[in-house]
Parts: sequence; C-alpha cells; structure tokens
Amino acid sequence: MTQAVLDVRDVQKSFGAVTAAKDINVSVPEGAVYSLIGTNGAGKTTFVNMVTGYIKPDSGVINFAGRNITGMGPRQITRLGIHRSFQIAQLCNELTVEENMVVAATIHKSARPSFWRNAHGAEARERALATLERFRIAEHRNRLIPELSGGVKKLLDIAMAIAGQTKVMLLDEPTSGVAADEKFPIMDLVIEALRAEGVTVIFVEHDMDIVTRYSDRVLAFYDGRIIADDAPEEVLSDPDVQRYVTGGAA
Amino acid sequence: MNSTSKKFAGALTALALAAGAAGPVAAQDDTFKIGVITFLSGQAAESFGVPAWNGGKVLVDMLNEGGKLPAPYDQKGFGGMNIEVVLVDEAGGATKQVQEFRNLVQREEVDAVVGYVSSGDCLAVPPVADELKAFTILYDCGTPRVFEDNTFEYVFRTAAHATMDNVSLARYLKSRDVAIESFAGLNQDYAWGQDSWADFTGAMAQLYPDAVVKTALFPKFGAGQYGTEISALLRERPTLVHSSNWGGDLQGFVIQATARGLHERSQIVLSAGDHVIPQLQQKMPEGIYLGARGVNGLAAKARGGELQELTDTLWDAYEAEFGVFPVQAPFRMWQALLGLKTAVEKAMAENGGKKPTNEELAAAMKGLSWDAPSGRIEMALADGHQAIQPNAIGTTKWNAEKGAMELIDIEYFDSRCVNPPAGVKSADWIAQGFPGAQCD
Amino acid sequence: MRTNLMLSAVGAFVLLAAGAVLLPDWAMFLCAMALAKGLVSLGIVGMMRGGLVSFGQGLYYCLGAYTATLVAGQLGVSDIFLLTLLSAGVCLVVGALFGPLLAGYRGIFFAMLSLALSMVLYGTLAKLTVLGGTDGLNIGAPTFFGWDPEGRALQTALYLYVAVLVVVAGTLMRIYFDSEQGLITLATRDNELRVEYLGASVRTVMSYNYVFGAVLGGIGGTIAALALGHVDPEFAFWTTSGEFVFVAILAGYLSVPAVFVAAIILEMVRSFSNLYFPNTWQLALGIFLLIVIVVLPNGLGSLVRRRKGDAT
Amino acid sequence: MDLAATILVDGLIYAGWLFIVSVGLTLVFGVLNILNIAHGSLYAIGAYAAASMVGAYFAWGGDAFPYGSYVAMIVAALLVALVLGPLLERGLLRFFYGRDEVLNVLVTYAVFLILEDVMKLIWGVNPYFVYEPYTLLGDVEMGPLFYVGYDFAVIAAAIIVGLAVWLSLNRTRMGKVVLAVIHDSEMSQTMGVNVQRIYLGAFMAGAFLAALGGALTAPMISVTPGLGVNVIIVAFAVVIIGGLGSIPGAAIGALMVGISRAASVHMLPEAELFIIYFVMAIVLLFRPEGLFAKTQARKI
Repeated sequence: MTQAVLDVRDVQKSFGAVTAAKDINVSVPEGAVYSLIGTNGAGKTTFVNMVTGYIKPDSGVINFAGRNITGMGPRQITRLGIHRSFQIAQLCNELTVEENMVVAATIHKSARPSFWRNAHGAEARERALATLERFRIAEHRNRLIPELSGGVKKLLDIAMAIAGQTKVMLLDEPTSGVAADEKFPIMDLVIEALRAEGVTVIFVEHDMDIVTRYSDRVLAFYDGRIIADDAPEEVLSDPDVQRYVTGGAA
Repeated sequence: MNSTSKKFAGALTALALAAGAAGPVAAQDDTFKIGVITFLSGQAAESFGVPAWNGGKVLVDMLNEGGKLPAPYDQKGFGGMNIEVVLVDEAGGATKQVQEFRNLVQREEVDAVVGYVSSGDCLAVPPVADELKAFTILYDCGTPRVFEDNTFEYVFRTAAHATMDNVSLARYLKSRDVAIESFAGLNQDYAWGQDSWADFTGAMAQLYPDAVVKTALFPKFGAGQYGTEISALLRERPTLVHSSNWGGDLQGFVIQATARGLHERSQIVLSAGDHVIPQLQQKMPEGIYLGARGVNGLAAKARGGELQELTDTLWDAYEAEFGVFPVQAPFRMWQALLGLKTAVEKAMAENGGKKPTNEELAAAMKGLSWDAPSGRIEMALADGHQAIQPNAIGTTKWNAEKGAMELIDIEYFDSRCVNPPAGVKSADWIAQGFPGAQCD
Repeated sequence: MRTNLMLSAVGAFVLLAAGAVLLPDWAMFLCAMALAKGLVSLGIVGMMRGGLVSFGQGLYYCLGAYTATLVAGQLGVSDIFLLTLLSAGVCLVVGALFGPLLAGYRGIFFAMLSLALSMVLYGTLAKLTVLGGTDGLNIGAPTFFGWDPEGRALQTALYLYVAVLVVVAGTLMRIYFDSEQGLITLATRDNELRVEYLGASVRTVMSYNYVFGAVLGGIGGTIAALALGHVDPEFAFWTTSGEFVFVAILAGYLSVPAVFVAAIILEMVRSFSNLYFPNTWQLALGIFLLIVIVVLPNGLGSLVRRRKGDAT
Repeated sequence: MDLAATILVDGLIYAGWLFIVSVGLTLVFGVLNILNIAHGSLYAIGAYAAASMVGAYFAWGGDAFPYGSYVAMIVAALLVALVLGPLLERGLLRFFYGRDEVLNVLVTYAVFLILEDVMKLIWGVNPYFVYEPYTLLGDVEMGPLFYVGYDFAVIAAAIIVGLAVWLSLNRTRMGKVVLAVIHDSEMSQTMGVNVQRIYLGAFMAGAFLAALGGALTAPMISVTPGLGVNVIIVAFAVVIIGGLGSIPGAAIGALMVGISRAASVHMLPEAELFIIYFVMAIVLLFRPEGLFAKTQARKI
C-alpha cells in the first residue's frame, strides 16, 4: 500500500453550539483522487479549511508527508505543497487574467519576488500564457475578472493554485457556478493535468456523476462526521448516504 | 507615460500662468502696503487675532482719514501715504506661515509685514524675513527665544516678551506682602504655558525662596475640561494657583474652578487674564490678580497721565465700532502700527520724503521709542530690535453700580523693573535675581 | 519599456528644471515644498497599492525634519546630501521597527494606529523643551558639497535638488510598482486571502511598502525643514498627515507624476484661498476636497493612465 | 476623601462625557461604515446651538423656571440632528457608501473643514456663555472636595444615553434590524430591510449624540471656534479601544481612558498627554480590532 500523504486524526471543530467536525479520521494515499460529498453545512468546506490552515481544529492532528501541520497558517501550508481552489473563485478583480496568472507564477517560482525585474516582462508573460493555454483560457488573458464567465473564473482559480510544486490539491466545488455543459470538460482538464503530475486530489462535489467518474474514493459527510469512506459505488449505495446525502435521488 | 508628461507640463504651465496673473500688484508710491497676519480662525481668533485686527482696522481707518489722532500721530496714513492691508489667517501652523510670508513678500510685494501671535510662527518667520530682506514686525508673540537665540536685521518685535508678565506677578505679590507658603500651576501644555510656568517659578524662587511648589499641571491645549485638574488643586491646597491660560482654556478653567470654590481656597493669579473680562464679567470672581501683558485694556484706561487722550480716542472708537472695550490684543496691534508709522515717517524725513526701502525702515526702527496707548515703547533690547514696555497688575473687583468688572489696586511697573537689561537672557536674569532691575 | 521610463524621467526632469528658470521666487518655493510633500505622499501611494493608507506619515516627515535639524544644529553638518542620507537612514531604521508590527493591521485600524504613533511623537516633541517644545527649532540654510549659496541661488539650488530627488524617487518607485513584488502588492490590495494561499506573506509585502513610505517621508521632511528653515512638532500632527493622504487620494495609485501634480495643485489652492478668502479658506479647501473626491474617484492619475482591459 | 476615591470620581465624570461624545461615533461607524471626522463639528455645533437656545430661553423669561434650560439644551441637540443629519447623510454621505473606508474619512474631513467656517459665519468668533445650567444643581461635598452637581448630572446623562441606546437596539424591532444591518448590510438588504432609512436614522442618532455632547459641555466652557478639533481625536481613541461599531465597547473604552487619565493627573501629571495613546496601544496589542469588535468572518 502506498504511504498516506495526508493523514487526519481525531479532528474536532465546533463554532459555538454548531459542531462542524467530529471525530474526523482520514488517510489519503499519494496520487489518489478523493471526493467529499454531503449537504451544505455537513462539514466538507470545514475539512478543506482545516487542512489548508484557514481555521484551526479544536483538537486532533493533521499530518502531511509525515509532518505535523496542525495549527500552521495558510501560507506555510501552501509553501509545503498543499494547494487549494475556492468555492467562490478567489481572484484579483482589478488585474487581468494574465496578471493574475503572473502573480501566481511569480509567487510559486520564488519566495523572494524581485523588486526590480518587471512583472510585465516577456519571460513572465510567456510562462503565464503557457499555463493559461494549458487550461484553454488564454484567449481571455487581457480581460478583467468581472467580465469573465463562471467557468473561466473557476478554471483560472484552479490554474493559479496548480501553478506551483503541488503535492496535494484540494478543490472546493470546482464545478459550482459553471454551466452544465462545461462541467465535464473542466473536470477532464483539471483531473487529467493533476493525475499526470501525480498530485493527490481531494475535491468537494455535489454532482454524483462527477463524483463517480473522477474519484477513486468518496468521503460522505453528515453533521460534521464522516458517515462513509469507500469506493464511489459502495458509498453511493450506502443507505445512510442515500438518506442523509443524496436524498435517494441517485 | 508620454501623456503623463504632457499633463505635468500642463500643470506647470498653469502654475506659471497663475503666477503671471497674480503677478505684479506692487503698491504705488502713494500707498504703503502692509501684510497683516493674525488668527482669524481657531482658538486664538476670539481672544487675540480678531480683536487685534479689529483694533488695527479702527486705527488704519483713522490714519487713512488723517487728523483723527492727537499729535504726533495726526499726519494722514504713514507719512501721507495711504495704508493698504492684505490680511492673512495665522491658523495652520508655522509651515504654512513661512509659505504665506514668502507669498506676501514676493507675490503681493508688501512694503512691511506685521503679524504673528504664535511664538512658533515668530521663531519660524524671522530667518526667512532676513533672507528676503523684508521689513517685519512681530506684534504679539511672547517667547524670548526670538532674539536671545538669534540676531536678525529686518525683524523687530514691538511688544515686550513674556518674561515681564510673570516677573510682574511675583513682584505684585511681594509688594502687597501676600504670604505664600506654597503654590501650584495650571498651564497649557505647549511652549507658552511651559515657559510661563518656568518664569513664574523662577521669579518666585527669588522673591519667595521658602514657598513650596505643590504641583504643576499641564492639561492639553484646548482641553476644555478641567474637572480632574481642579480636584487635584483642591486636594493639594496650595496658597496660590498660577495660570497663564488664555482664551477658551482660561474661560473654561475659571468657570469650572469658581463653581467648585477653588478661588476661595487658593489665591488665583493669571498672567494674561485681562482679555476674558468682557466675556466673563460677573463670572470672573473678585480678588483675582491678573495682568494684561503690558499696560493694556483696563489698566491703560485707569492709568491717566499724558497718554490719556490717545488712549481714549482709540478706546472710544473701538467701543463704538464693536460694542465692547478693547483688551490686550488691540493695544499690541496699536503699538505695532504706531511704531511702524513713526519709523516710516522718520525714514522719510531722512531720505527726503520718498517711500522708504526695507533697509531705511530697518535703520529707522532700530532703537526707536514712541508713545502708544500702552505706554512708552522702547526698542531697547537685542541691539534695538526688541521692545520693552511697562506692565501693570491689578485685582478684579465687581462694580455693582456700573455692572462691570473693574481692576483695583493696580500697580504699574516700569519697563526696566520687569524686563531684563540689554545683553542678558531672560532666564539668566531671573535666575541671578534680576540684576540691573530699576524699580521705583 | 525601461527605455521609455528613462526617457520620461529625463523629460520630467527637464520640465521641472525649466521651472527653475521660469517660475518667480514665491512659486519656486511653493513648488519645492509641494514636491517635498509629494515625496511623502508617494510613500502613501505605495501603501495604497497594497490596500493600506497610513494616516500617520507625519511621523516620518517629522522624524526626518528633526533628524536633519538636530544633526545640523548639534554636529554642524550642513551638507544637504549628508543630511538627506542621515534622515532617510533614521527613518529606515524606525520604519523597519514599526513596519512589521503595523503590517498586521488592516483598513481603518492601520490608519488609526499609524496616526496614534505620529501623535505620540507629536506629544513627545511638544513636551521636550530642550528641543524647543511646540515652538520648534530653526535650521540654517544647507550647503551643497561645500557650496554655500544665498538668495535666489539658494532657492534655485534647493528646488533643483528636490527636482532630482523627485525624479529619482519617482523612477525607482515606478520600477518597483511594475516589478514582481509590485504586482503582488496590487494583488494584495485586491485579495489578500488569495495571495496568502499562493504562499506569499501579505505582512512582508506591507512591511516593505511601509518602510519605503518611511524613507520617502524622512526625505520629504528633510527637504521641507531645509526649505522652511524651521521645524516644529506640527510636522507630526494628524492634520499634516491628513494632507499627505489627501494628495495621495487626489493623485490615485495609478500614476507617479500625478502625485506631484496633485501636491502642487493642493499647495496652490491653499495658498490662493488663503489670500482671497482669509476668513473662509477652510470652507474653500473643504469644498475643493469634496469636488475632487466626487469628480475624480480614482484620482488624477486615472485621467492619464488606465489599467489594461478597462473598457471605459 | 482618599486619592483612590478622588481618582474614581474624577475618572467617572470624565468617562461619562467621553462616552456621550464617542457613542454616536461608534454607532455611525457600525451602521454606515464611515468614521466621521465631522462628528467633532457636530459636537461644536451642538455646543453653539445649546448656548444660543439657552440664551434665548433666559432672554424670553426663563428665569421663572431655570430648569427649563436643560430642556432647551436637549431641544438644541435635537434641532442640530434634524437639520444637519438629513443634510449630510442624504445630501452627501449616501453617495459614498461601500467606498473605501479611508476615502470616507477624507470626505468627512472635508465636511469638518467646511463646517468649521460655517460655524464662524453663523456665530462669529466671540465666545458664547451659558453657565446657568452649570451652577443650577448646586454643589456636592465629598470629604474635603467640592464637586458641582452638574458633573454628576453628566454621569447620569451618560448612563441614560447608554441605556437608551442599548434598549432601543436590543429591545425594539427597529433596533434589531439596525443590529442586523451592523452585522451584514448586504444580507439585510436582500432580506427586504429598508437600509436607506436605517442609515439615515442611525446618522441622525449619531448627530444627535454628538450635538448632545456639545450641548452638555457648553455650560462648563466658553463656546469658541476650534472647539471640535480636540474632541475628535479622543473620541476616535475611545472608539478604537472599545472596538469600532460596539456600543458596550465605547462604554468600557470611555471608562478605561477616563480613569487612567484621572490617575495620571493626580499621580503623574507629565504623562497625561500620552495616557490615551498608551491605553490604546496596549489594548490593540492584545486585541488588534479593539475590545468588542464585530467579528468579520468571511465565507470562502
């Protein structure tokens, strides 16, 4: 068995009276693609936020490649190679698509960006363009963010996260806000790109077709707990999952 | 980028044009143009700036009409020239004042500048005045540092510096045999308050070596609320409480202190307190010892003597125009303008009646002495650049018949009794026990 | 790109230098002061690009001015280059000390804390009678490598010196704004969370901007002190800082020359409203401020320089 | 009376005044997200209005019932709020909602400058006095010290203001809506709240409180130009200490500043100038957003 690259042990988190995470235990092997399902408020995003350091667990331990990362901030965790995308695309609205990409590429390239080298230089732009082309959004490169469609925003958000030495990628609802006919092409692109580089992927998803098609394993969340942790078809046929998560519709 | 350069060019052109448009407004030979700078806004406007310029305006109008004042001030304007005034607000700090001074001299091309209440401005402006060779009169500010730390050729101060205010207070106490066991101070937390307190404690150390300093409070300038400070003064029970506060800060302090009976527990002395009498009237308690930074206001009115006619003429004109009697600030403006008039006319007598240059004015002003409603002004210190003048301290007393606050037991101090002699710094003079003081 | 920048810099200097010949004395002085204050505002513009506005740049303006005055008065140094360098150095050290502390704060808290710091300096100087208290200190005219000019020559030399500083500082800041770090600063203004999640430290970004602002503030203060011949604690008062912020807002964060144009415009408006409305100049200035904010929400710079992709 | 008790009484009196002048500032910030420098001008205008109003009251035979002057003071503050509130909020500030906080500070700074001169145009530069209300309530003897009854009336007024604000926010429907707007104006807008009316109401309440602060201060001082500028900085400090937008925060902030300032005046007068910044620095060091700041959780 491959070694667990991400290991979450006994993690708890509550916000006042609301329990957002209870007894969370997850072990993700290197190179695997996991999906997280559950209704809104079930604890999926809390899980992503805890792993990426946006919120700190009340108790429990999160290990990454054998190293304890519990309590580290987003920046430290990002520097270790755990990257993420966002449910609401987090972009810089006053910058163009290309500039967003240059920012990401520059930061990923070096911890000490230059105060002298022009960020709008040919070299930086070419590098950014390559990534944009890879995600097929290069045609939008000179547009400002508010002018973009949901799908392009989402892709740019993900592209910015991937630009570096990613070891684990957490995608928070990569297809939300994306037109129905764009969902599969986007997932094809993203998952293929990540698999090609051997990146471990964890994504949050509501569309069960996408879950079945792209993930090796599914974690079903309900009320802050993981109620199922298995291969997609097993989880989706689980009666608890059907009752609390998929609502029998699947 | 090119368009930004164009923009920049545009702005500079506009500036150059504005400069041209505002350009030569130099006074003609039959007009003498003065720049007057005093507080028209902010806290010092009400107490000093506005009354000073009110007084100035009355005087300038009378002079321009001619023959309104007794000799030697009966000639029209300055040596026959009409007086024209450019008025500038002193509020805004020394930085602004230096810029405005340059504008007055270089853009408005005034023939003389008369101004400055704030001692910060009085320290900042003189070097520039000398650099521009512009004849300048500091008419009000108090800090001795202006001429004690530096020498200037074109700058003159026609009012005595603040040392005499507090020395006179201490002398008044001594001459009236007031027993002082301890004293405390409440002064504004800026140079004026700090310097006044230092002068007063210094003078007291000479005249009352056994008196103990209880507490020295320095509430923020413009604090308005003195509740806590008054509690501290009530607790400490000093024989005497000294304050150099002025304007709103003084009025607030007096109102709050008397409501809590501080004046019944301690003798209150105010080094510059006369100017709040018209406003406070009955609210000013009786028995307060106060000065007016010169023989100004009520003390000048009560003095009598040969200056009575000059004083009364200006006093009545002022009262008729503004419905209130003049306090210290207009007196200082009067002595400045009358000094300027004397200097201009002296210079014209020497140069054959032409409008005097800055150099001729400076030469005429140096060591000059003249009469003003506040007494004989002598440019005796700092090589003829710094005035000395007599001072007076009195005691407040409510006149129920007239319904007015009066000053009684006024004691007049000769210029040379309360001012240091030439060449001696004020602080040293006090510390050495007033060497060379000539008191009657 | 850099060639264009260098050409613009040379062009700007030639323009400014022309002022030394064309402008009357009072206008040259006004411009020298405006340019010195513009340097301080340029530092605020640098912070504004990262989304922060310091309401306390008076701290460095004052610190630079007092450093120059004390060094000149106590040690007898009058060389303008040395004085500028020393003040900039002092401000660099102090800025590096406070920068990382303040960089953790955002928005109005950053603004108010920086204001509080400058007010503490104001209070301390007002208390220190040895340094002249609220009355402040005078500083003699500067020398230039041993040359000791007077009158118009002194004013011209001072003006040209500021012009050189403005062009050099403006060019360097432009290079910085366009650099990788500069772009990250802009990204931070937009979305701090994203920048942190890319692995860059927002705090570091802001600290650098703060330190640059401190150095520029110190240089501006030194020039102002030398031009005025006088310093007082008012340099650190909140209204002084407010003026710097106003110039920065008037200029906007897009264009560097706009900062200096804005500074000159403000000085002119103030000077003329002072003269023509001695009793209501605050009213005139207030109305002018409002008009500018309403008419030019993104500052003067938005007239000449737009961000790419901006459709309008 | 021993030192500690004196410090406490002096501190409470000052804190009462501080609370009244700063609670309006924090309310306006909480609802409109504007840090209003012109709060100081409204304070000064309140003082002038009260001085004029009380003067008029006595001129028209108020001597028969001098206590009516207190009503005149409150009416003056109300008038200021009714006239200037809508004028500033509807006429100016509403165009800047949602803009940068610091830009809004500058807008109010411009208003401050304008109002400074407008006051001069209306009231001139001569001081106004209305000391009758100050001495009307008699003296209070506490040990060896005298206090003026009015000082305690200010404390009482502060408590009443605090309670009134708290009750109207927490115990009325309208108040709850205001709290919702403070918490999240976008959300409440989508929930059908008439945010415009709330903004206007909150600004007028803030203006009233500022003017009331001025009106209550007027009898103790001479009302002169430049009154507003000194109030702004202390009120800012109190509000920052307590947490912007927090009413209880303003109360605690006022108490902390009031009592530490009193302690400083009695025991270490040299430090008085710095004490307010000192308290502020200490608080912000441990709680960067003030004592009672609203938490700004952001959904990502």
